[in-house]
Amino acid sequence: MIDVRLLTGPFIPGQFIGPFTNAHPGLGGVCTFVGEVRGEDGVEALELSHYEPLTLPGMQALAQQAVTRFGLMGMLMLHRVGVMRPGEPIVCVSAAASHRRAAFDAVDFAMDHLKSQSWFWKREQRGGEWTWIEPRGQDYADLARWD
Amino acid sequence: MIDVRLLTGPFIPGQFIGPFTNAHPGLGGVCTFVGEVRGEDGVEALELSHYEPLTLPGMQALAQQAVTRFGLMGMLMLHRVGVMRPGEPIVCVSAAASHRRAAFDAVDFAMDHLKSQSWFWKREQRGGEWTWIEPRGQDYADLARWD
Amino acid sequence: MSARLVFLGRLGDLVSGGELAVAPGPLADVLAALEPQLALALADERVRHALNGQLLARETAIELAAGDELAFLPPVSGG
Amino acid sequence: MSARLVFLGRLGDLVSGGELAVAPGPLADVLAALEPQLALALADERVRHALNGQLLARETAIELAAGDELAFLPPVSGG
Repeated sequence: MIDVRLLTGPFIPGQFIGPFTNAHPGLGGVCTFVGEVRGEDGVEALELSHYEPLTLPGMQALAQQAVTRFGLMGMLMLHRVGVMRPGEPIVCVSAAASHRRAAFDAVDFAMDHLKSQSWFWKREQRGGEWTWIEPRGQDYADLARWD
Repeated sequence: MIDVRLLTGPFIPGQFIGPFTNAHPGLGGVCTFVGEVRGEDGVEALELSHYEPLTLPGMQALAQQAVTRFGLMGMLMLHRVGVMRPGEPIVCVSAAASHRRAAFDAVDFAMDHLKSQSWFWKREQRGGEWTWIEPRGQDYADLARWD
Repeated sequence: MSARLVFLGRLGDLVSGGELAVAPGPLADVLAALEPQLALALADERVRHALNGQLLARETAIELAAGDELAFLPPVSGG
Repeated sequence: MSARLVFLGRLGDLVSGGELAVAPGPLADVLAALEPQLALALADERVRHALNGQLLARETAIELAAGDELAFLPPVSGG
């Protein structure tokens, strides 16, 4: 099962992960990563924008690619858009597989691609001022691991 | 926060992961692995035995080691003992960290050590017959990655 | 009937509302008719294009027809 | 008063209840007094020992006193 969603409001990862796990009887393991908005360095809010015609289709293609490449039973991929406060989940990726290694690698793969090859633009608010975030060189290096 | 438990009955990982996550305001990400009993090859049940004086203290030391090595904010480590049926969770490890890579590596590290260097003994029931499971060569190879 | 330019990410800050209606034609002509500062930002080689929701290969020659939507996509930063 | 041997994992199948009360003394003497098949399984070099809940380094000379608990730990298989 591939379940990919863009969410416009706060969400609780467990409410998606539980049903996702239960949808795959016979699985060996589920690896999950949840990323949250960090409040460090005085960040007051974070805004993610997307481009409707590309963002969700791109995520669906990425999830399908991960399922095929790592032989998964399923992948859950949730991503917030809009304005978020520190402590709110931004992203949740789960992979269900027969074996642990495949589940781990698939989530790692998906996260690297979500970070630097999916159609999201991020800006942060500090002291009332919004600043756009550029991708870091490290993000491209992470991505290159999968070539 | 380090939360390490041996559980003698079925558990729902989300009931532990939610509070664990909430206990670490300011985290950047949480990586979680949940392993379940596979029902493949006619496995009817699985039994994990442990040795009280060593098993839980060994897990606590392992979690502390992971927290130190990867600079985690916290680690959750749950392991079932006793008789389990296919579909039941055996193990759940979560790492909370400022950054994704540390969280991933810490869970990977902990799982490799739980599998081949913690005080558990596993047997499987097929057709009413119990068979002890030996560690696989692959498990030792996985462990050697961390030396 | 005009074509529509859509500006994503930091490019959206350069134009009120993040969108602009323009006269159809080759992209070079469209850009030449914009404010120089905006045209310069859009000409950044890292900016990708999507025409009517389809991502275009880099260096594709773009000709806007009436009703087209051309999106300007600066480098992404998700996750 | 006797000492107690505790058998984990597959070793537990060799003795009813997985435990045995034995006369104190050096481990070699204790093993010599057991059934040969059990003694052989316990002598496997992969079997580790814990004395009163403390894991012993390999090759430690073991002398059982009255009331001691000696656990025999075969290779583990968790997760």
